[in-house]
Amino acid sequence: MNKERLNRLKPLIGLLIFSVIISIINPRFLSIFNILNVLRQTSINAIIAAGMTFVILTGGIDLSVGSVLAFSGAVAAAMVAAGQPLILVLIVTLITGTAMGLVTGTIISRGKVQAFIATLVTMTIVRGATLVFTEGKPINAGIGRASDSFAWLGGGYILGIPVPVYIMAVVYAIVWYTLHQTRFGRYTYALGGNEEAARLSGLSTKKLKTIVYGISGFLASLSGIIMTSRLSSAQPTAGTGYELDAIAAVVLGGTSLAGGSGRILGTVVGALIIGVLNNSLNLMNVSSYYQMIAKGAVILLAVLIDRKNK
Amino acid sequence: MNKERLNRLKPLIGLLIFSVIISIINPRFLSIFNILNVLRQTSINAIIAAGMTFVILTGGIDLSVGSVLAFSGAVAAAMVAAGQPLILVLIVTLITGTAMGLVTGTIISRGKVQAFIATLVTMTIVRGATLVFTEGKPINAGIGRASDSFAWLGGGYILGIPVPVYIMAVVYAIVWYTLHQTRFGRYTYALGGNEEAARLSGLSTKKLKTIVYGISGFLASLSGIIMTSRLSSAQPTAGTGYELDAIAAVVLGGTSLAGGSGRILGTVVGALIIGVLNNSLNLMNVSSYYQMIAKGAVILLAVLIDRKNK
Amino acid sequence: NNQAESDQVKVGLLLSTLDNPFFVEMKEGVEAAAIISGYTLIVLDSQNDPAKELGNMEDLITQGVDVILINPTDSDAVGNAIKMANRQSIPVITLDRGASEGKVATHIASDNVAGGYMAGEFIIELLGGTGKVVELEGIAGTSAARDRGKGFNDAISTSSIEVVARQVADFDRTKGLNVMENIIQAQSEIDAVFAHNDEMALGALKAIEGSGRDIIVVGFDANPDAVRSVSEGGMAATVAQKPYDIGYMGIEAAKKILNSEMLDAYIPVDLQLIKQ
Amino acid sequence: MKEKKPILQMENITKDFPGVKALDSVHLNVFKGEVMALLGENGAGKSTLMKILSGVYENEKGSILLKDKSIQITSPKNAMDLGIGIIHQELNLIPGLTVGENIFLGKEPTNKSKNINWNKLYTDSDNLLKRLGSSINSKAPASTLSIGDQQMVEIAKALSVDAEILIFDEPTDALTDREANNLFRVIEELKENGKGIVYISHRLPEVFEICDRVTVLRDGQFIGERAVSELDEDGIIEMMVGRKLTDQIPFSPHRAGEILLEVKDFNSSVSNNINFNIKQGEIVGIGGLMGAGRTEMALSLYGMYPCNSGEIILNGQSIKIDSPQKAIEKGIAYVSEDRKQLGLFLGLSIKDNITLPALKEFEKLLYKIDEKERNSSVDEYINQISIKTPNRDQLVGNLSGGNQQKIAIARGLITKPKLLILDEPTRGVDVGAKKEIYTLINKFKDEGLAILMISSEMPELLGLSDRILVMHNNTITGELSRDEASQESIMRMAVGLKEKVSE
Ligand SMILES: Nc1ncnc2c1ncn2[C@@H]1O[C@H](COP(=O)(O)OP(=O)(O)OP(=O)(O)O)[C@@H](O)[C@H]1O
Ligand SMILES: Nc1ncnc2c1ncn2[C@@H]1O[C@H](COP(=O)(O)OP(=O)(O)OP(=O)(O)O)[C@@H](O)[C@H]1O
Ligand SMILES: O[C@@H]1[C@H](O)[C@H](O)CO[C@H]1O
Ligand SMILES: [Mg+2]
Ligand SMILES: [Mg+2]
Repeated sequence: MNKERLNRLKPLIGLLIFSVIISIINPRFLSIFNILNVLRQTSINAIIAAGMTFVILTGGIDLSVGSVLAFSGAVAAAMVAAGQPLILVLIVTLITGTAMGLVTGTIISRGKVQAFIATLVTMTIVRGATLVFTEGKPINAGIGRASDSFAWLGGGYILGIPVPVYIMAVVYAIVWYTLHQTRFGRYTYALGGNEEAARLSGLSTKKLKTIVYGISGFLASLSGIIMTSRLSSAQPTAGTGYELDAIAAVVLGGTSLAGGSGRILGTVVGALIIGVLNNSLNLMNVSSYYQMIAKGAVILLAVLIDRKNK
Repeated sequence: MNKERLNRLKPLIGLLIFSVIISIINPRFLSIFNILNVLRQTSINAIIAAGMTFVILTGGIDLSVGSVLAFSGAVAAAMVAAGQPLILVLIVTLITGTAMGLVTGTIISRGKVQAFIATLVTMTIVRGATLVFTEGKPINAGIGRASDSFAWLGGGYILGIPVPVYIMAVVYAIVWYTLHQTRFGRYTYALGGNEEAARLSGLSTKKLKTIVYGISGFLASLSGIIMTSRLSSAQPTAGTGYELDAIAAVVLGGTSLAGGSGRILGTVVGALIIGVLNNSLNLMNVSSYYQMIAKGAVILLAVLIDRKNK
Repeated sequence: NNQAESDQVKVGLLLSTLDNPFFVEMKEGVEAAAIISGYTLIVLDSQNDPAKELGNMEDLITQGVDVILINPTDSDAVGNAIKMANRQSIPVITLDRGASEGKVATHIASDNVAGGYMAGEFIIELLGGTGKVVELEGIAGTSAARDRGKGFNDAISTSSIEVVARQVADFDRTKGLNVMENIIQAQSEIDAVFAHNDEMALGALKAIEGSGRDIIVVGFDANPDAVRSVSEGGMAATVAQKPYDIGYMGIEAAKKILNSEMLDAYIPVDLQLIKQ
Repeated sequence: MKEKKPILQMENITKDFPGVKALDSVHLNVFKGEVMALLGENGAGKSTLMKILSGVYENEKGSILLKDKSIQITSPKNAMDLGIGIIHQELNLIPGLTVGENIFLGKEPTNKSKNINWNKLYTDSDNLLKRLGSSINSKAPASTLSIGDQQMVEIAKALSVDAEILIFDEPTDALTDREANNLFRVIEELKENGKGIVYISHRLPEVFEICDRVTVLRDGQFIGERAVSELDEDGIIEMMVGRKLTDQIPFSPHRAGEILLEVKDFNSSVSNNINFNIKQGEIVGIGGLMGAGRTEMALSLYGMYPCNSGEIILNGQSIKIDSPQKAIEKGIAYVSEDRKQLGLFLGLSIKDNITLPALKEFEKLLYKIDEKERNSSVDEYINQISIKTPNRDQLVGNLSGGNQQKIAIARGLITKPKLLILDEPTRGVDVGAKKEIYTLINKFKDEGLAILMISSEMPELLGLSDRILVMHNNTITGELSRDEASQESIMRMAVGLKEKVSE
């Protein structure tokens, strides 16, 4: 039991040790301002990764999150620019993202297509749709009567802490509750543990699977809103490659890609590790070529240490 | 048995029907010139996908192929430009690619890191290494005493047929033989079918796994040579995203991402489907945004039909 | 009908990418001019991949085009694609980026090195020849990033301005924002930022606004968002490249070729520093 | 016999798992030309000991002597090279390969050019299977085999190496008597050829049929080694459980009530023309040979295979069951024979495994699951059916096979079904636990539960059932009352002799 608890804390301990090393190299790292920076920068990946955790726990994967983020951002920006009220913008955008996820989920669950392929396909199609929708150009979200309140979502502060950090915290609280305190959470683990047995135990596995991708779509579009709000502009290429960062966060947090085992709080630590890594490599002014190498090496090291002690 | 044979032929039948439709829409499609084009365009993806088939048959995945392709291309170009003889260029480059694959394989088999993560890491690290090696600039392979013979590998013809098409044919012949006539091939299937059972049957599963990634690295670097030769130049960003095309080819060819079942000849058909798709969308003058959508939709359709009849 | 089709001039346009507004504008310039001239236009997107570019070239040749306008993914890598068109005697015009090999009828572009130099000189002027700057670089390995970086660094090497941080932000606004935020943490003193394009510049501007510091931002491209920002006093300046004009002039040059008129080997498109 | 020297000796073998001492200084001897039975309750450590011997676990404490020479066994391959062959308790075939390829995996016959000699591979496979009296096609993909057939292939696989020492870990677990007898014939041959054999089983009559000596383990401890001739069944049980057990298969004379479920002319893709009924408080046994389609029928009723025609009537009402979810809703529960693939979540805790289908019952405000209630419910089952585990949060994958089986049954019961379908309910369960499960089955019967019990174990089938249905070729070929039923009458129907047995 004690050993297991230690195992659970390993990503967190890793993050702390890593942070200490960095703050010795560069004391600025520990400034309040920088810590808030890291948290805000991490929030987008962390929110996507929360949805990805659901998907991966069921043994699936979602490569389409980056495209859904971009499409949602474009929808939000276009609506803001068209002068729609904030609440409508949020509702429509989040429904759009969720619907995209549900469609992907249906392809996987009813069409029996492997998640990797199904989401690869939706990644491509949704990216194409985003380019068609935006005509390949950014959409300015800095005009329209809701533009100020919209901008606050990504750029505002409450008590000196950035709004996206609150959003991230709320998302994780809800996700944690869902995974660990509700029936749906248990079903998610069961589905990933043994799909056939889950079906024989009377779970509607298809519905569950579909919903899980819906959640991922919802959170990807929430991230799209935050990102678009921060930039006051929706980029057609936004989110490209984000799926990989999200997957890395989930795995660094100790969730197995095979499904059925993992922890949501690990994921937020995983996202923070990646965020701290990006931030510190920038602070240390490491050239971008070497940044890639360093980032890869740190992730590998973390995963290897994690494996070793198991 | 008959039904199974039909199932095996399905990708091929799909390809043929598809080709007929396209040639009705645009008769230019069937010109010898265009067919040779498609074959040559397909060869790079097809060769990568051959290696990917091994990896996927064992239940793994290799996201690093694009980076290995780029690094190998850079090594080859630098050696050609430095005036090295062709044979040395080839040997060193192929060994480099194979070694990279073997390292990745070792991380997976000995380090017990999931293939997705391990190859994601090597994808990043090797891309970084390529940028460091090339200093972010293309390397010209059009100078040096071997430059002409080097250029022939990607751009030459034998009896009117492009050299890369021969290389692709030889690769597939050897891979087919290995998979279906040798013990190594059977072990590849066994490993993917049930790793624990393979181990209990006395197979050295770790060694097998490592080798499989070595093969993938070898073939990725062979593709890197062909590409660099065709362009007479090595690009630091070459091959970005190629892993997805290769995986799509393997899956379209009927190999399961779960490992243990599939056919190498399906893979070449899968690669051709993608090649024909790219070519025909261009010939039909479909705008590039809609090409993404169309490509995604066709792949989805193909996979859905494949699932349906099983 | 058939007659009309074979009469119509077919122009092929190969673009390095279409997911960047710069090239979308270039395409729109080509399209506008093609409509006026009554040309059929075939547009293909190389998605920043020279191998795809080569395949696209083959597909264009299969279509039997009369002229090819190409915006190369990379000046070196495009050589064999151009030679391929040369073998079929199809005239080739390069846009925005040149080709180091192959026969090209003309090259229409603004000079990226000169643009980078222009930005450098502007910053020297504003800072009075001394200060600390940050350079946000474009996608590693692209010629635009290389050339602009070269021009800029050549310019400031004549002054006592020092580059205190140089980071890649991939021509991307979000990355520009994040990277700049981090740099601001590391550097207590920054006077100016030069970004290889406006997307990154606009991202950096967001970061600077958030930090409350006073830093000059200079971008590249003069895209609509950036021009607006300059006019509102956000960004200090942007180097205008006029991609629409580049595209439009491409078709005009093609028309001359088809009429067997003489063309200069290089048709420069003015760069212009847009400032308040 | 006493002074005979063992060819293999395992001495002081100790093995720890996190939280469990699986083996504590255990001994085992294997003699040339003899069968050593290795007995003990579920979780006693039998499989663990054999995994050490076959190289699955390495570097454990203790020593192994092969023909008086101390050896280190470092890997499965190494064990094979040393002449040790094993059939593991859990089936381990590779679904994508053919039967023949599975049998010769890792030791394929090759021809001069190092290619696989396919002809030899398949002829040799056919011969091995024939020797076992099996008619499996060696070119069929392993994925199409039933559990029993898979077990036969595993046996063939172990026989394909000419091992000096052969280990059988519950080989008859999934076999019916006919296949089991074929296996025993082969084991006799092996004995005559001077092989040393270790035989693990929970079916005690088999021990008297083929074994020469027994070694008994209890809780990872070595209890003793005896000659079979010195012992009787009760003696063995006493060594195993440390106390006397009586009345192994208790029958409850409880009188059945109203008809609960009636199946009329039911057809699905895997079952033909099924007709039967079952009453409340009744145990209906289903007998048949391997591959008779019993599992398929059960799964059809459970909604896994769609009903093509016919009717299911529950409590007088015609119902439609198109998914397991629906079946559970209607009060039907099914406990699978294939616990690894279809039954359990090996990576989840005991608690989750048991409560999964009934989670809704524990839901409180804001969909929160009441963990206290859930814990006490789980603990009740752990006590009631004696699941041997350190705690309810233990991963099911870490439990012994028998304990896993009990978890599967507990899960079937937690939905409080009206009809419980048990498919080989005591597969791999030890004598003590078997008795507990029987008692439990009877208890539920007394409470009015209808129980449909598929079983390949004759004593179990004959001992517990009120009535017995016999299947052959995916249909029911006959019905026997408790009084009519006997091993012979069941076998006759099972091979398809459809005759009226009774008068
Ligand atoms: N991988 C493992 N991790 C943790 N505990 C284990 C593991 N494998 C077995 N055990 C524990 O070791 C003990 C012995 O298990 P083993 O499988 O050897 O029992 P067995 O005698 O073969 O039982 P059965 O008759 O049920 O097959 C059990 O308590 C089991 O829970
Ligand atoms: N996945 C499958 N694909 C093809 N055939 C199968 C499959 N599973 C089972 N079968 C076949 O269906 C028939 C019935 O299977 P099964 O052996 O499970 O029946 P059973 O009467 O339940 O036997 P058991 O005594 O093993 O429970 C067998 O002939 C078997 O080979
Ligand atoms: O000139 C263009 C634009 O500046 C773009 O932003 C990046 O690519 C360059 O080639
Ligand atoms: Mg056991
Ligand atoms: Mg059965």
